[in-house]
Amino acid sequence: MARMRAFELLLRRLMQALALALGVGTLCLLMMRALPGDMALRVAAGRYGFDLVDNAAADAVRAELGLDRSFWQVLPGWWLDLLQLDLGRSLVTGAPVLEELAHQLGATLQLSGVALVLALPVGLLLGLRAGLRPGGPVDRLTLALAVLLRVMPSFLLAVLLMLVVAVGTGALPVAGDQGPASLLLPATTLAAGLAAGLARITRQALRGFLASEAWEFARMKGLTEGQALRHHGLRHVALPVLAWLGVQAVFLVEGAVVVESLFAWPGIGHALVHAVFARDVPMIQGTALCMGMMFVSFNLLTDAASVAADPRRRAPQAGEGA
Amino acid sequence: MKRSAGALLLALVALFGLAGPALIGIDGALQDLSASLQPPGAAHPLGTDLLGRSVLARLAEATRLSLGVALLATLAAAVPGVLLGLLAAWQGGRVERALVLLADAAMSIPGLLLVVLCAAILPGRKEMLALGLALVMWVEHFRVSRSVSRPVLAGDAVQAARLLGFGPLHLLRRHLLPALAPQLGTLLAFGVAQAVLGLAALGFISVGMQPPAPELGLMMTEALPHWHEAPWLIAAPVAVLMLTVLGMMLLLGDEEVRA
Amino acid sequence: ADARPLQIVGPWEITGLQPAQSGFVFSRLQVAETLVGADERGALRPALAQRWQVSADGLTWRFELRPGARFHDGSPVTAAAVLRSLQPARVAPGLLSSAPIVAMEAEGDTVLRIRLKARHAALPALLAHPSTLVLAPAAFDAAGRVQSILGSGPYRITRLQPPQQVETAVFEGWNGGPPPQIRRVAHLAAGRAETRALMIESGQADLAYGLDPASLQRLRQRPALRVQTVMLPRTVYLKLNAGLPALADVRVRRALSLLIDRAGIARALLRDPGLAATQLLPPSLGEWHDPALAPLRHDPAAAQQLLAQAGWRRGADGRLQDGRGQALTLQLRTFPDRPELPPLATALQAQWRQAGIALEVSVGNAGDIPLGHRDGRLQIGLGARNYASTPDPVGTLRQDFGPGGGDWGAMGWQNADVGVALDTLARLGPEAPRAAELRRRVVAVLHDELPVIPISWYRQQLAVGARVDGVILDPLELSYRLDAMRWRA
Amino acid sequence: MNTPSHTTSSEASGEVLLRVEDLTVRAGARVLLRPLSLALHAGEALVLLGESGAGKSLLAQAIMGTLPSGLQAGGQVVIEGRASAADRPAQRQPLWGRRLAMLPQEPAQALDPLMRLQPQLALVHHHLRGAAPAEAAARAGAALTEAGLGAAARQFPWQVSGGMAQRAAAAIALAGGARLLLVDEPTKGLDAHWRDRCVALLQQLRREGGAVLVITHDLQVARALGGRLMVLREGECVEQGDTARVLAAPAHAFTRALIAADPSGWPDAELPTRAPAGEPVVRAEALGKQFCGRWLFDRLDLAIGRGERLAVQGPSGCGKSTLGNLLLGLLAPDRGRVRRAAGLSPWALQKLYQDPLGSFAPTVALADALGDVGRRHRLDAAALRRLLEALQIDEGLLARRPAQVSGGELQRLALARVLWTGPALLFADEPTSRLDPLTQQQALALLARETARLDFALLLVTHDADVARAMAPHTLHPSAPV
Ligand SMILES: Nc1ncnc2c1ncn2[C@@H]1O[C@H](COP(=O)(O)OP(=O)(O)OP(=O)(O)O)[C@@H](O)[C@H]1O
Ligand SMILES: Nc1ncnc2c1ncn2[C@@H]1O[C@H](COP(=O)(O)OP(=O)(O)OP(=O)(O)O)[C@@H](O)[C@H]1O
Ligand SMILES: [Mg+2]
Ligand SMILES: [Mg+2]
Repeated sequence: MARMRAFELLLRRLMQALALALGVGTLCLLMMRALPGDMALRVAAGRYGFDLVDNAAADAVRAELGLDRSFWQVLPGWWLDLLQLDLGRSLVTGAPVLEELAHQLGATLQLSGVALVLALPVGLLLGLRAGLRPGGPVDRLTLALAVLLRVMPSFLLAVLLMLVVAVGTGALPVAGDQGPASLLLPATTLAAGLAAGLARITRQALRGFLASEAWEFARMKGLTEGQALRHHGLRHVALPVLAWLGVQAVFLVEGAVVVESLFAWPGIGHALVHAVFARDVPMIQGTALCMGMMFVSFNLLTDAASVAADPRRRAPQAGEGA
Repeated sequence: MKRSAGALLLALVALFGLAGPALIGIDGALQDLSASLQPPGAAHPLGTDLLGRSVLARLAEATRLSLGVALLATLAAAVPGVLLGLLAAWQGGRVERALVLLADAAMSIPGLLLVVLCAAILPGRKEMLALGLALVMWVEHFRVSRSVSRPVLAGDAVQAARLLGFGPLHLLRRHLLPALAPQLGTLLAFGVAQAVLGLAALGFISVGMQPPAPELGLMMTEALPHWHEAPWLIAAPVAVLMLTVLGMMLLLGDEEVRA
Repeated sequence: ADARPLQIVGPWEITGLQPAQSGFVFSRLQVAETLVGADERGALRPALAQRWQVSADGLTWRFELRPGARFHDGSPVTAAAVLRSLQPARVAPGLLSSAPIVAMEAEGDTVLRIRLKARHAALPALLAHPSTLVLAPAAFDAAGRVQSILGSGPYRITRLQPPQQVETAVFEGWNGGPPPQIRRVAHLAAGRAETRALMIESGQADLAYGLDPASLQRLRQRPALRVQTVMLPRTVYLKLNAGLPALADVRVRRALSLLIDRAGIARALLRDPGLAATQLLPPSLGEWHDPALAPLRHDPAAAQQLLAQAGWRRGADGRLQDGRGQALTLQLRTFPDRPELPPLATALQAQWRQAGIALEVSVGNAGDIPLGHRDGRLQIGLGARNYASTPDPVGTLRQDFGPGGGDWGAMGWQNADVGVALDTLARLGPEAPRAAELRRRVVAVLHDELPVIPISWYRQQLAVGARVDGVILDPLELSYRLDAMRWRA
Repeated sequence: MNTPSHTTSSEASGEVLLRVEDLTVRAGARVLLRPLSLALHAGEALVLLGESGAGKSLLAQAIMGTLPSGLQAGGQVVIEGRASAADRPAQRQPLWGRRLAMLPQEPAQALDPLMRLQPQLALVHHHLRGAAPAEAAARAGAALTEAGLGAAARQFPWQVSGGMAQRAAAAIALAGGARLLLVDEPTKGLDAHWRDRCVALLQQLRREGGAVLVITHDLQVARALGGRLMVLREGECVEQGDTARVLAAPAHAFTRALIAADPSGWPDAELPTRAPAGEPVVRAEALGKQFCGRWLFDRLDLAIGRGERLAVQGPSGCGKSTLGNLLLGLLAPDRGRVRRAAGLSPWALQKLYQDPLGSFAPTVALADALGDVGRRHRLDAAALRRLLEALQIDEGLLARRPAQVSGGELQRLALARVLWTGPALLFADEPTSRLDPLTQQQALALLARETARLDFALLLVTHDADVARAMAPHTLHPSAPV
């Protein structure tokens, strides 16, 4: 029975994902068509750079890609292709979108994955520490750091890291992809803002719980602060933190734009910016789909985690049997 | 104590942005190519930028412009975000699922694209930029407020209030917003920072405001190539933004849920 | 010293494998060759073609391939293979599209014949352009798309990761010259100049191209690094819509030019006073630069006079107005691909504002300027033009200033003399009789009538790390000359 | 100087587990608890009796070191020989659970809503008693079964009844093995069976060498515990001595009044003088409700009309609160249905919550909370003032938040809030559980008066048979179907 429900849930999610894919892709197409400027010229500029873009090149592009077809002529074909898992070819590079995405998505996932791994423990620990001792040195430090890191543009942080770590010590490469060590600086840049936010959100969530009688009673029954935190506090902290974290995947990927271009990291954010400028519709659709699926699944994960942490959400509705 | 410090900081920033341009009396667009990248000194308290413009004057104008747009964007994201989050938590079921789907969809559309589109609808309008940013940022408020309000809505206090005949507005003001306040303060403060930096990123890819409009984020971006020879160029806008965010966090951030 | 490959970092990304897209990267890395090459002064040199001749009527060209040349997959370089590679270049923006080609044929295995409708002396120069790179037949897929870069140059690709990374190693089968000493090369495209500067500073890169003026100043103080620069045949200029009533008047165009403080811009923005343009074409274009021309000046007073003569007077609010009280308001489009363009636009805005001219700047996409040219909505475009995308600038100039103007050249401006002169030069080539005079004539008219207003010239800036020697900067940016570089002892 | 006359009392033989010297509690300049000294020996019980709002809970909290922020403690607290200043609560924290334990007044709020009951208890066995996880779980299960919560062990706190939560919290508080136990109204809302079990538990702790400080309003509990008694009023101890002696021969007028107000002495409720007119306010038809497959009741028929008063009684966890919630439409029945009289306004049915603290918005000052109600229904402020006066609530309290007044004060405020709105049916779930007999009598008298005056139906849940008898002519005993 439970398995049936899980299956049903999964199916519903899948249907949702499909609807989302169609909707978002269509919207992308519509948006790109709605934007002012000449699409062929944009594509040509994206392909050949500003030195070679001119109307002749644009005409050739238009003819090659059939850009004079209307939105309604293009849409059904795109839908059909999507259903066959064919995302088309990039208007700029000419390579299959799926191939490009596989490559870029991998790079971005690596980057944001490492960033997440760096940010989670640091942010959580600092946040818990700050929440336990409000007004204490850690609290003040995290406040200052959070504000600083959140307002400091990531390119500045990136340059500072490059200068201090890469140029200063020579221990890590400045940019490019030269093995795992190359990931460290860009991931740290990304992680900094995330950890800063996480620390503050965690702190606030913990403050909320510490003010409750449940916390007081947990302590009164004899648990030490650490034990009470581990067994009782973490779940309460987890709920708002998970809700917040679910959204941060977006910022990890989109925030990666700047980081990726500074560190010459071939990720999806970087590709997206270029695609938007070049009106590379299939790439945009592909990236949007990819990101969409990523966010949805990340959301699903955080949602599942918060359902696991919050029994009130699992409670059978009144009247339901066992 | 903390709150008044926060309010003071914000007041200072607001004063700087609103009255600053008049008080400083220098036109931020006035160039002097022979005085490019001057360090801070008597004539220019914060030095000059690459085109020899007074950084102080530009900073004051940028403060007004950027923070104005950022605040607008943050509010435009927070108000519907929070309300929809509460609605989802309140209604549950179909409504909640639909709203979650909407949020997922909003997140799936690359934010950049949304902003670019908004900016393209009415080019050069600040409000459209704010709208675009808001379309990206509301999801965060939606999710956090949905999660925080769920247990509150399930509690006896809300049940009692509904029995007593109170409507959604009362619940919002007396029950939900106070519970949300601590998280919301942080979110709003971060939101403003994010909007300013987002604006900068947009300006950087030339979707944002056009020159010579002074803008905090753009000032940072423009100053990046000169990080080693004129660090004050970056430090000045970062400092203004920092004071703003710090002020907001101190003012909004630390309310205890219970006595 | 060859344990680590030579690391190059530059701003250029590989946006696609078609030669028209990123052929220049593979040309610079000497992975693929064009039929014709060029030396530092722009003189044509044999490359994949060891020699070429034109028939007496100037309509048939024969290019004789280097014997024994092989592609990196081992297949021989045949005329048929070259033909296949050149076909796409006949479609815009491939440069061959600008030549009056009737047919291209293989004459046996080693000779390529090109027949023309009309004389076109610049043909060999076109064949030096990276959009005419020659790739092996196996590089194309069934649909004619390039799938891999199989060239015939001294280096072959070992790893290709668009858009940022290329790695190459020496191709032992190359017979175009002595084998290069640098055995392995890695190329990274890093979009931001700051990254490139820090890479060379940290020693991660050996060659950093495309450095910004600010970083350069810092790098110059590093004893281990050397900075090399070369003036490029590239000019930053304003494209004016002379079809607009206000800009149709040459006095207004001259006044606008007089209002520009080029020296100030060059000093503050470009950090190089020598870059202030005194005329459209920079000295690096050799014979096309006329030192005798009176340099462009900064003279606001003279500008005011000219404007007054043209009927523009200052109103009560300090704005320039015509007789009917209409203010002089102009719109300028530019794009950020060249980082100095937006600040330059801002500087212009301020300088013209002092004369009462309101300039509205919009920073957008490079494609917006050709678009504005096509639909006639462009008023002013700020761009940078490479006048020697082939060694001989006549092709580009003819595109820009020929009849009807060009996407990146004149708009609403005509001059029959210039058109005829450029046609003649294109037909007959630089060696034609009276060529020098024709060139002087063209340059003088452009200088006088200002269909485009030059602002500054360009310099390629390169920082060289401690490990390498023998670095040559190619002003045409066709090659990094890797084969000439050596590791330092 | 303190006068430790009590140390000479009969049972003062064992070591001193708790000594309190000149303990005071202030809120700024306002003194909430005047200097008070006491000592508690092993094997002793100290019963705190007193007026609602007298400072009993604050005394216990001050000893424990859990005073809410904004209150300042003075004096000294010595626990098993370890002395600490009252205003340095951190020094007593290491003793929590192991040597010093407390059952707070609002156990429903104290349990962690995200964790099942058994693990909440097992944690104590694991971390304080050193039992291995499996062993700790087993012991926790046994202890819960002992407290009649065997079936609820795997339930979450919000799935159990008020009385069950209280029993669970008590089990947890006791689990650490502390010899000194402070309990705040441990028997409120419990039926006689569980009340006696609770008393027996406390007595057992005494026999094992522990000492208990019990705050209670229930004279029967006080009698059963014996030991010493302290009567508090307005932050002061008005009388103390041997429990049996004081209860038999109270010296102070307040104590006498308190004892006289015990519900056992109240007259029976007079039968309604007229038959209920018109259709009943709510009518339940063949009502059935089950949780997790266990039926609380089934085929229950019930009608209650204006002016009617019905008491609901039954053991803790039998479904009293659930029945009320069904009638009010707050829960959906599994069988049968509930009909409301036509034409009732949506807020005609009101409820007094078993846990008053949970039913107020935590951050809103009471004056605002009440003001909102007045504005919402355009009520007369004077009427509220009269209600508060009758309930002996000082208006000065209203400036505070719900958690900043005593349990009994808040309960009376909740009563005033619903009575002010003039409901058609009031479901009062243990409405006076936190009140001393005297205040309780006044509150119930007011309730009865208002029922008659406003002619509304009263559904009164109470564990106290005397109260039920005095308040309602009829009593309902919901019970599980067999
Ligand atoms: N946080 C607080 N701030 C100010 N006053 C408070 C606070 N908490 C309690 N009080 C006041 O202190 C007095 C004593 O409160 P306490 O909770 O000790 O009463 P109590 O004797 O336990 O009464 P009850 O039997 O009703 O629980 C009350 O008048 C109450 O209003
Ligand atoms: N949401 C729920 N999920 C599961 N079981 C529940 C839920 N709510 C109540 N119960 C169960 O229903 C039974 C009756 O609860 P109810 O609160 O009605 O008891 P009660 O008679 O009011 O007891 P008390 O006198 O202790 O308050 C309890 O055994 C409780 O565990
Ligand atoms: Mg109390
Ligand atoms: Mg109950």
